[in-house]
Amino acid sequence: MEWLVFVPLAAMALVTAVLVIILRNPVYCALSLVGTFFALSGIYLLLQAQFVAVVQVIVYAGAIMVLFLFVVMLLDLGHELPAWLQRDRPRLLIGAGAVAILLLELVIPVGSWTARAPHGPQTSEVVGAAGNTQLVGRLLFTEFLVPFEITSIILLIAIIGAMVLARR
Amino acid sequence: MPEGAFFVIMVAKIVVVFGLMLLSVSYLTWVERKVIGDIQVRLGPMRVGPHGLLQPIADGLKLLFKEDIIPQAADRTLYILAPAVALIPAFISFAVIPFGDQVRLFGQTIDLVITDVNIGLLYVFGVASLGVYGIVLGGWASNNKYALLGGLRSSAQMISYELSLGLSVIGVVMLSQSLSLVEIVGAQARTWFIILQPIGFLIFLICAVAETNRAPFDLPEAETELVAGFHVEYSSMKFAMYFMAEYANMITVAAMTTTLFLGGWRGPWLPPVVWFLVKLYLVIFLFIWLRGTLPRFRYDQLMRFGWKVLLPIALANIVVTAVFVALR
Amino acid sequence: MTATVPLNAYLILSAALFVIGVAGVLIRRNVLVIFMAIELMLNAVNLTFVAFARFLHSMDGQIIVLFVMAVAAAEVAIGLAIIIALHRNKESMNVDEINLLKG
Amino acid sequence: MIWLIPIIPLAGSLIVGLIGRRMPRTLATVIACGTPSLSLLLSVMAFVRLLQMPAEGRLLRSSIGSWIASGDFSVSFGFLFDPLSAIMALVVCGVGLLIHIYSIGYMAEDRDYHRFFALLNLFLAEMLVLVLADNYLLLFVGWEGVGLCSYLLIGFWFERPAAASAGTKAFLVNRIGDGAMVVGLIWMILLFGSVDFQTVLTDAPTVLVYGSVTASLLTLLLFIGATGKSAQLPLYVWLPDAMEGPTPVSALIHAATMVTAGIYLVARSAPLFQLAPVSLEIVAWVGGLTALYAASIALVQTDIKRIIAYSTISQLGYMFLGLGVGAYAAGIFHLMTHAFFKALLFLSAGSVIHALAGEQDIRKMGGLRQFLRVTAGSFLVGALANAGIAPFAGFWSKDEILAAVYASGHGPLWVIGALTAAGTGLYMFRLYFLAFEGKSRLDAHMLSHLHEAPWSMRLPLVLLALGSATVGFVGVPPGSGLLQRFLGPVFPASAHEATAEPTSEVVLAVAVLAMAVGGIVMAYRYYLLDPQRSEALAARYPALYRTFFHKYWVDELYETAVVRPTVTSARTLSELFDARIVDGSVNGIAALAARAGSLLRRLQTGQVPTYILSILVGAVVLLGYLAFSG
Amino acid sequence: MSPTGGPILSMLIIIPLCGALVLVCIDGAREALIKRLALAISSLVFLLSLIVYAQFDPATAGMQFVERAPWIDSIGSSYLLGVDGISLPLLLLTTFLTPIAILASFSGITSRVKAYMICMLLLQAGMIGVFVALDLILFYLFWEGMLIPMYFLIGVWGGRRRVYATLKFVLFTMAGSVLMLLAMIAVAFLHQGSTGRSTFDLLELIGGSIPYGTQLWLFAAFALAFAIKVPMFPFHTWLPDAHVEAPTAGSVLLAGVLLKMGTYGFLRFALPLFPEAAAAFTPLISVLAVIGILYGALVAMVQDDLKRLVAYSSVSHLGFVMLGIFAMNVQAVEGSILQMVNHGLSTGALFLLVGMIYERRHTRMIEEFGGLSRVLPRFALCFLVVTMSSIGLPGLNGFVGEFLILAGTFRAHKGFAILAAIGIILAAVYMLWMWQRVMWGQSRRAENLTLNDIGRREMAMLMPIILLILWIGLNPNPLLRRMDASVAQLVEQVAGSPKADLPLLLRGFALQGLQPEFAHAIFTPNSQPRNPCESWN
Repeated sequence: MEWLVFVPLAAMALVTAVLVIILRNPVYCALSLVGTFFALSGIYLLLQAQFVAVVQVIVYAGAIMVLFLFVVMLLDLGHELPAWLQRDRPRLLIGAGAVAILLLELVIPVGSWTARAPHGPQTSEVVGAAGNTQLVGRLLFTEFLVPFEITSIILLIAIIGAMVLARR
Repeated sequence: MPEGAFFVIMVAKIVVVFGLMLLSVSYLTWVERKVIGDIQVRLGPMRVGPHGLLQPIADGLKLLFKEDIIPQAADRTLYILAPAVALIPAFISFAVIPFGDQVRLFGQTIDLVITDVNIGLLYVFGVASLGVYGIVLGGWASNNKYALLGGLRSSAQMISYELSLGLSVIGVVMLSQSLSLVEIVGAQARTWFIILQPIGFLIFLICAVAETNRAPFDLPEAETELVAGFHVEYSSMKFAMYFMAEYANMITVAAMTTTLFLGGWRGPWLPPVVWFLVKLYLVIFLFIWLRGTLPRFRYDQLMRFGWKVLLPIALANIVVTAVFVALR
Repeated sequence: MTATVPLNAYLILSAALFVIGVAGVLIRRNVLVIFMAIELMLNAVNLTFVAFARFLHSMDGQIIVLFVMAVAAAEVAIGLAIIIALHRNKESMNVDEINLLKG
Repeated sequence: MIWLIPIIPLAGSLIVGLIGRRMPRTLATVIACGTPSLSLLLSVMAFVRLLQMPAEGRLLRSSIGSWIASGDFSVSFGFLFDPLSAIMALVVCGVGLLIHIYSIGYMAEDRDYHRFFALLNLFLAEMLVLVLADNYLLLFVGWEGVGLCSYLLIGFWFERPAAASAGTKAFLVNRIGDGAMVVGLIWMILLFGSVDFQTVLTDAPTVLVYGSVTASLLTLLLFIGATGKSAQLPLYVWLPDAMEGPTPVSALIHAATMVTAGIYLVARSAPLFQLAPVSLEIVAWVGGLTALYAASIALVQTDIKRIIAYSTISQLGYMFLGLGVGAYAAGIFHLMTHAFFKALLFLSAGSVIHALAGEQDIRKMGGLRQFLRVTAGSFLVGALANAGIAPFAGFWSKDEILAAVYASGHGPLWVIGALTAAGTGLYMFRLYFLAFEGKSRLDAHMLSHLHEAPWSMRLPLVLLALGSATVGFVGVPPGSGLLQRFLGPVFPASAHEATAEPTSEVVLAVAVLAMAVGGIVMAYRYYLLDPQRSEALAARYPALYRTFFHKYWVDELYETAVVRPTVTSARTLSELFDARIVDGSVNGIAALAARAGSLLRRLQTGQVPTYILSILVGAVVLLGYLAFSG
Repeated sequence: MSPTGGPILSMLIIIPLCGALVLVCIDGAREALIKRLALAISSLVFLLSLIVYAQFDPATAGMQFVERAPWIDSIGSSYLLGVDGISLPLLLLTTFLTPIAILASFSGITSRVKAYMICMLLLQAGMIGVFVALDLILFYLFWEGMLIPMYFLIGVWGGRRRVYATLKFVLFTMAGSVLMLLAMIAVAFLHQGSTGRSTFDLLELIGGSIPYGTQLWLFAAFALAFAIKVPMFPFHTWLPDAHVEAPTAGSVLLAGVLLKMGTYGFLRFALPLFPEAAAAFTPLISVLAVIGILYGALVAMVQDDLKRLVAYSSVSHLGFVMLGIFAMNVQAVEGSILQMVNHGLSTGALFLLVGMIYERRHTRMIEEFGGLSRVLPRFALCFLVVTMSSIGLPGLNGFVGEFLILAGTFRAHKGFAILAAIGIILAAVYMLWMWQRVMWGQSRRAENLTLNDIGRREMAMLMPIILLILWIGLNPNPLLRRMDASVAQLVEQVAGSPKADLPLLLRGFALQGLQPEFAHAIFTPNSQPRNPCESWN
C-alpha cells in the first residue's frame, strides 16, 4: 500500500529534480524545484512527519522559492546554453565518479548501522497518540531549546544581513 | 465504516462542497455588484433575469466564448498554467474547514468536513502560501512590464502579510491547544475567540483582505498605475479563472475567519450549516463593504503598515496571550 | 513487495536527489540555479533525517530538519541578497565570471 | 648601637639630598657635617669600650635583623666592631669629617652644593657599612655602594665629557673586580654555607686544605675584587681618570678611604689568605710591582692631582706588598698613615687648584709658597710623609712594611720597595718644587686673583698636617707599637710578621731613608736648581720617558684589546647576527609561509564549482572512512 | 576555599572583566571618567590581591585559596584556581603594575581612550588568570586570551611599525602555544590511559608516569612555547620590535608581566610534569640561558634606541631567571622568582621612564639626548635608582635575585655561574654607557634644555616602584619566606630525577621518540570503536 504512494512521489521527486538541473530557463528550474518539494512533502507525510511536511511546503515552496522567483524575475536572466555543453569534462567526470562512490558509501553500510543503532522511544504508536506536532513542539522547546534560540538569532542576523547587502 | 461507503461519502462531500463553492463564487460576483451598487446608490445588474440574477451565467458564457489571446512574447506554458495555479489552492484550502457538526445520514455518521487533518490550520497556510505562484507566474509569463510589476508587488505583499496572518492566529492556537480546525471550533463551544482574541481577529481580518488582494490592498491590480496588474494580458477563460480564484479565496478566507474567531458552525436554534453560511456571508459582506468604502493604499504605506504596525502588534498579542495562557 | 517501504528506499532516493543536486552545481553556470541545486541537496539530506527519524523511532531527526529549514531560509535570504549585489556590480549571473575569490 | 654609625650619615644623605634645597644652606651644611661628627663620636665611644675589654676578646656586635634567607642559606644585617673595624671606622669618620669641613669652602660656589654633600654623606654611610659589616655579603653592599658614590662623585661635574666618561670607567673597571668577587662569594657559600666572617674565618682551616687550589682560587677571586677597588695592576686604570671629580672627593674616596677597601678586605680575610701561600705571593708581587710601576709614571706627569693619584696607587701597592708577606698590621698601619698624608696632599692640591681657579698643570705654577703659606706648609708635611722621611707618619709605616718584606725573605721585592721609595721622594718633591718653589710661571691675571683658602679649608689642612706628622708614632716601636698590639688578636697567629732583629731593621730603615732622601736631592737638583737638566734627562732616555709619560700605553692597550673588540663584536652581533641571522630566519620562515601560500593560492581558482567539487571529494573520503572503518 | 571564605581569586579575575564591561557602557567622550574608573578598578584589584598576600600561609607548600568548579565535564577540564609560593609574587606583581601602567597611559594615550582602557583591564584579567589557573585548558585559555588585548594595544596605539611588530609578536607566540596545546592534550590522554580518568587538573597530572621518550617530546613542546614567551635566545627577536612599537604601558606590562609567564610556565608546568625530561634538557637550556645573558647584554650595548636597549637587557635578565630555574635548587629557584619580580619592577620602571622622556621629546634615540641630569633632576634620581636596580647594585632588589640565582647555579654548575657573572659586568656596561650618553655630558639638542621635570602624576607612578625596589633589596624575606615551602616541594619533585647530558638527550629523541603508547594517545582519540550512529538516539 505504501509503495503505491511512495513510488509515484519518488518518481516525481526524481524527475522534477532532474528537470531543475537541465532546464534552461531559471523560472522553470524554480518551478521544478517546487515540484520536488511537493513530492518530498508527500513522502514526509508517508513517513508520518506531518508537521515537517507542512512546514516544507510553507517554508520552501511558500517562501524560499518565491524569493527565488522574485529574484529571477527581478534580474531578468537570459537562458543559458544546454548544460552539458558548457562544462569541462574532467570536472564532470570526477564529480560523477565521486558521486557514484558516495552513493555506494551511503547505501552499503547503512543497513548494518541501522540494525545496530539504538532506537528511540517515539514509535509510530507513540507519535500517533501524542500527535506529531505536539511531540515536535515539546522537543523543540525543551531538549533543543538552545539550538532553537540560536537558530532564531541566525535568522535575525540573516534578515539584517540581507537588508544591508541588498540595499543601495 | 466499510471502505466503500467511506469512499462514496468522501466523493460526495467533495462534489457537494466544491459544487457549492463554484456556485458561490459565481454568485458572489453578482452579490458584490449588487452591494457595491447599493453603496453607491444605484441598482447594479438588473437586466439579465430578475434583479440580474442570471448575470453571472451570462458573464460566464461571455468569457467562455471570447477569443483567447496569448501574447506573442509570452512564455506560453506558464501563461497557460498560471491561472490554474492560482485557482487550485483557492479551492483546496476548503478541504479542512468544518462547516457543520456530525450528522447521521443513511445510517452513517458523517463529519461535515471533507477531512479533519490534525494540522489543518497549517495546511491552510501552506496552501494559501502557494496562491502567490499563480499571480507571480502570470505576471511574469505575460512578458509585460505592468504585469510583471503587478506580479512582483503581489508576491511581496502576500509574503509580508502572510507573516502577520500566521502570527495573528497563534493566539487562537494557544487557546485551543490544537491545529485541527475541527478542534478549534470545538474549543469555541463557550466563547468565541473573537471575544478572547479581538486584536488577533482584527489583524487576521486585515491580513486576510491583503492576502486576497482586495481593496484597500488591491495594489497588484491597481488600474490607475498598472492598468490591470498581473492579469492585464489575460482574457477569456483564463481571465475568468483569476477572477474565480479571487472570489474563491475570499470565501476561503471568510470561512477561516468564521472558523477561527466566530465559533465556526456553532450557534443556537438554527442548524450548524446555516449558522456557518450566515457567518461566512457576513464576513464576505464586510469585505465588499470595505471595498466600497475605502480608498487604495499607496504601496510604501502598505508595506510599512504590514511590517511596522501589524507585525509588532501581532507579536505583542502573542506575548500577552502566552502570559494569559500560562497564568490560567 | 512488502507492505512498508524500507529505509533503504528512502536513502537511495535521498542519495539520488543529492547526486542530482551535486550534478546541478557542477554543470550549471547560473548562480541561481546552482543555488537551487544546493537547496536540492539540503532537501535530500532532510529526507534522510526524516527517514531515520521514522525508522529509529526518534523525533530528533525531524527537529533537525526544522533547523535545517530555518538555516536554509537564512541562507537563501543572504545568498539572494549577495546575488543581487553581485548582479549590480557585475551584471552577470555566470559563476565563471565571478571569481573574486581567485587567489 | 654600632649600626647607628652607618645609619646616621645615610639619614643625613637622605635629608640633604631630598629636601636640602628647601632648607637654609647653613642648616643643610650643619646636617651634612654633623652626621660624620656623630658617627665619629659613636666610633670613638665604641673604641673606648673596646679598649676597656680584655685584649683577646675585643669585639662588639650588633644586628638589625635578617636580610636574605633562602633555603639553607641566610645572611643578616649584622655589624661588628673589632680592632680592625675600629681603626677603619675611626679613619673613615675622622678623615671624612675633616674633608666634609674642607668641602664647605671648596664647594661653596658650586650650584650642586646639596647634591655634593648628600653624596658625600651617602659615601660615608656605605663606607662605614663596608668596614663594619659582619659578613661578606653586607661588606659587598658597602663595597658596591661606595663604588656607586665614587661613580656619581667622579661624574659630579657630569657636563664635562671627561668627568662623565671617567665616572663610567671607574664603575666598569670596578665592576670587573666585583664580578670576580661575586663568584668568590658564591663559592664561599658553597664551601662554608655562610658568608659570616665568624663562620668563614673560623672554619677556614678545617674546610680548606692549606695550599690547595680551592683556597688559592677563592682568595684570588677576592683579591681580584680588591685590585679593582684598590686600583692595583691590572685594574688600576680608573683611578687617575677619577681625578676629574672634585678634589675633596679625590681626597676622601680616592686616597683615604674607598681605595683602601681592598686592603681591608684582604686583611679581614687574612685567615683565608693564610691558607693560600700562592695567593699571598701573588698579592705581594702585584703590590710591589704596582708600587714601582705607579711611581714610575708619577715621575713624569704634569697634572698635580694625577701625580698624587699615581702616588696613591703606588702607596696602595706598598700596602698590598705588606699584606702579601703576611704583615697585615703593617699594611693597616700604612693604610692609616696614608689616609692622613694623602688626604692632606689632595686637600692641599685642592687648595692650590681653588686658588688658581681650576688650574692643575704644575708646569704653569711655581713659587706658590709665598702666596699660599698654609697650603705650601701642609703640602710639604704631606710630601715628606709620603716620601717616607723620618719622623713623619709615612716613614714608620713604610719602614715596617719593607722590614717585613725583607724579613720574610723576599729580597727582590725589598729592592723594588726601596726603588719605589726613591721614586717617591723624587716625584713628590718634583711636584713640590715645581709648584711651590722657584720662579712663578703664573700669568699676571692669575697672580692678581691668587688668594689663600678660607678657614674652613685651612683648618682641615692644619689638622691633617699635624696628623701626618704625628700619627706614625702609634706604630713605634716597629712591630710592637700601640697599633700592632691593638690589632694583633685580629690576625691569625702565624701572620705576626717575622720581625727582623732590631739592628738589621735599623740598617734597612736607614738605607731606605737614604734612598728617599736621594730622590729628594735629585728632585732638588733637576727641578729647582736647573730645570733644563730635567729636559736633558728626558731627551737622553726618550723611550723610557715616553713610556712613563704615556703610562706604558696601558689605556690604549685596554682600548684596543678589550673595549674595542667588545664593542665591535657586540655591533656585529647586533647588526649582522641578530638582525640578519636570528631575525632573518624568523622573517624567512614567515616569507616561506607567504611563498607557500602564494603557491597554494593557485588552487583558489575563485570558481565556486571547483570548490564544491573539492568539498564533494572530501566528503566522499571522509564518509568512506567512516563507513568502512567500522 | 580561601580563609576569607570568598572566591577571592575569581574576584581578581572578574573585577577587571566587569570593569571592562562597565567601561563599554560609558560614553567614549568622557575620557577623564574612563581613565579614573579604569585606574580605580585596577587599584581595587591590587588591594584585593594584598588580602591574598596577607592571608597567604607561608608554611603550606601546596595550593591555597583553591577554587574548583566543574567546567567542561566531557573532557575533564575544570575551573580550578589557586596560588602557591611560586605564583603569589607574580600575582602581586601583576596587580601592582597594572594600575601604574594605566596611570602611565593618562597622558600618552589620546585616541580611543575607552577602547584602550578596556584592553588594559582585559589584559589584567588575563594575566591574573594565567598566574592562578591550575587547569591546563583554563591556563591555555588565559594564556592565549591575553594575547588579544596585547595585540590591540600594540597594533592600535603603537608606533610607526606597529602592525609588523604586533603580528610578529602574536604569530611568534601562537606558533609556540599551539604545540603546547597539543602537548597538554597528550598529557591528559596519557593520564587517561594510565588511570582511566580524563582530567586537565595540573595537581592530579603531576607525578604521573609518562615514559621518558614521550616526556622529551612533550617537554620540548611546552618548552618551546614558554621559551618564546620568555624570550630565550634565539627566540627573542619579537621582543625588541614589540617593545619599540608598543605604547609605554604596553611595554611596561609586556616586560613586567608577560615575559614572566614563560618562566612561570616552566616552573609551574614544564618542570613538574616532565621532571626527567627537564633534567635531560637542563644542559641545553642552561647553555641557551647563558648565551642569552651574554648575547642580550652585548647586543643591548650597541643599541641606539632606548627601548630596544631595555628590551635586549630583558633578554639578558631573563637568561638569569632561566638559568636559576634550571639549576633546580632552592636558592636558585627562589632567586629566579624574586628576579622575575625584580625585573618586572626595574624594567617596568625603565619603560615608564623612557616613556616619560618620549612624551617630552618624541624620540627615543640615545644620540638625541645628553645632559638630562641637569634639566630633570627628579627624573635623574628615579632613573638612577632604577638603573642601579637593573644592574644589580647590592641593597636594591636586583642584587638579591641575581645573587641567589648565582649562588644556586654555582652549586649546580660552576661554569655557568661564572659566565653569568660576566653578564653582571656587561649589564653595568650597557646601562652605564647609556646613562652616560643620556643623562650626563652636554645636551646635544637645544630642545632638551627646556624640558619639564617629572610631575606629581609621574612621581606617583614611580614612587611605589622605587619604594618596592628598596624594600625588596633590603628586606626580601617576606617574599622569600612565602616561596620557601612551595619551592622546596617543587625542587624535591624535580631534582630527584636523574641528570642527563646533551648527547643522551639527542639519543633519547632518536631512539625513544615516538613510543607506541604516545602515538596511540595522539592518533586515536578514543579507545572505543566509534559508531557515527551512537549519538543519534
